[in-house]
Amino acid sequence: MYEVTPDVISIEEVTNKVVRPEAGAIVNFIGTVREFTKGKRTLSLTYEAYPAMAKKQLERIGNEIQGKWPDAKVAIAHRTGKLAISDIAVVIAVSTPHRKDAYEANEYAIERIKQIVPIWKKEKWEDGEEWIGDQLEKTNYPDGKPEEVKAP
Amino acid sequence: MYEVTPDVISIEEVTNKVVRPEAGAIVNFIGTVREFTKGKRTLSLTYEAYPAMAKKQLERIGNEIQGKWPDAKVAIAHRTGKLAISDIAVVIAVSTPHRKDAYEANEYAIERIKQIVPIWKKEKWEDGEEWIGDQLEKTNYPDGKPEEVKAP
Amino acid sequence: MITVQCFAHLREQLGQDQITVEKEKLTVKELLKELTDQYAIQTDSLMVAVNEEYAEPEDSVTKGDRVALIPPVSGG
Amino acid sequence: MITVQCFAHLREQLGQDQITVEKEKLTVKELLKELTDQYAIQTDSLMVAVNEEYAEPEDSVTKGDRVALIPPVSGG
Repeated sequence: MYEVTPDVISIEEVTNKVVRPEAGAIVNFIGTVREFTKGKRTLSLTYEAYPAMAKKQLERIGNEIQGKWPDAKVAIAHRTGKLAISDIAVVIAVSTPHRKDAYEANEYAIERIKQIVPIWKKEKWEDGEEWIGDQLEKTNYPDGKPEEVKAP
Repeated sequence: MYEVTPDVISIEEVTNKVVRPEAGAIVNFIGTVREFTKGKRTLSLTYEAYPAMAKKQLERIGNEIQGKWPDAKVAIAHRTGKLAISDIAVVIAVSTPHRKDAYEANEYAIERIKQIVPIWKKEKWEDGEEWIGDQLEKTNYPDGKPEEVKAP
Repeated sequence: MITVQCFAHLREQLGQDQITVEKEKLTVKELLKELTDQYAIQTDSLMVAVNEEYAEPEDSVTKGDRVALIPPVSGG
Repeated sequence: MITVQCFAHLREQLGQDQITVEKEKLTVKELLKELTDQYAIQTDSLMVAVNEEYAEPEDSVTKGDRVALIPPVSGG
């Protein structure tokens, strides 16, 4: 149900993992590579993962969701490697008997992915490239390390 | 972008209609036929539409979304005819630059579909069948007409 | 003559997918009254669509318009 | 010897995907201090994972554990 993969992600395939007779609603989140962020043009993204831990953390998110929405079933696939504009980086599928829960649990999953799953993205622009530094997508590491770091 | 069809709906196909470089987030809602509702087992559903008007009302929902979330792009497909358990009845895809809007606009779309789009479902159970009578899925028409109807 | 399309339980109840009223022009409200008298259907929870848009009771319906009775919807 | 995996900007900065500390057992906090001294990396915003779980400063790290430095993540 949880996958970190260098291969193209199929929305249908991830969705099919959560289809079941008890479910009447499935909500998917599909993260794609956006061309412009705050006016700056992205050429490509590269995702690097710590695969074994990333899979474990995705499972943890699934367990957290099970605790909060016991009727939900979750599947997540996150891609690694170099992605072009509009390529799919992540697919989250959540099925529930009733739709409200599916929206909520799905949004919870993407928030948590951005907090705890060891996957990093490097943005490539026309004038350079940088590792993106925090899960809120607000900080860049212009010289390859977090800005807020002080000498220990 | 808006379709009412007797054919099987492809999630990928509906999703692909909203993929674009400006979007970083796509949220899908996929309505599937649920087997049990309040303990009662459904064998199949039949959806009947007033196709020309249903398409027009789906377009209206798209326009409403454009007004509320100007950056959103929406595609909707609703199936008609006889559906088995877990078959897809409806797919809504919404793409936006940022994910919060995609969740909100998508949920708005399904709420509005249940209010204004002239499509009706007939549930078939082991002991009979009934047209489902209101958009909140709370009222059945046990004798083929709304319970609350009084003589005019 | 005005032709009125019917769907779902109404279609089944009437045994036909359209019914007619021998008028050239009338309001939505008058149309519903005619249908009630002629076909013994209960119209309290029905909406009327004229040319694929929901119509108000005082809107007028003219011969040639595409008219339909819309029971509470249950798609999605 | 404890082997520590590195990712993303850290991997590029160090020019290698793992670094080592000549210890048999120490705490996460001590490990970070060792790495700072030995490799001149800044560790304030780094988390440490031990056997694929996030570890606390007082947790212990033993030779044979799978250890990794986790910069702030940016997946999704």
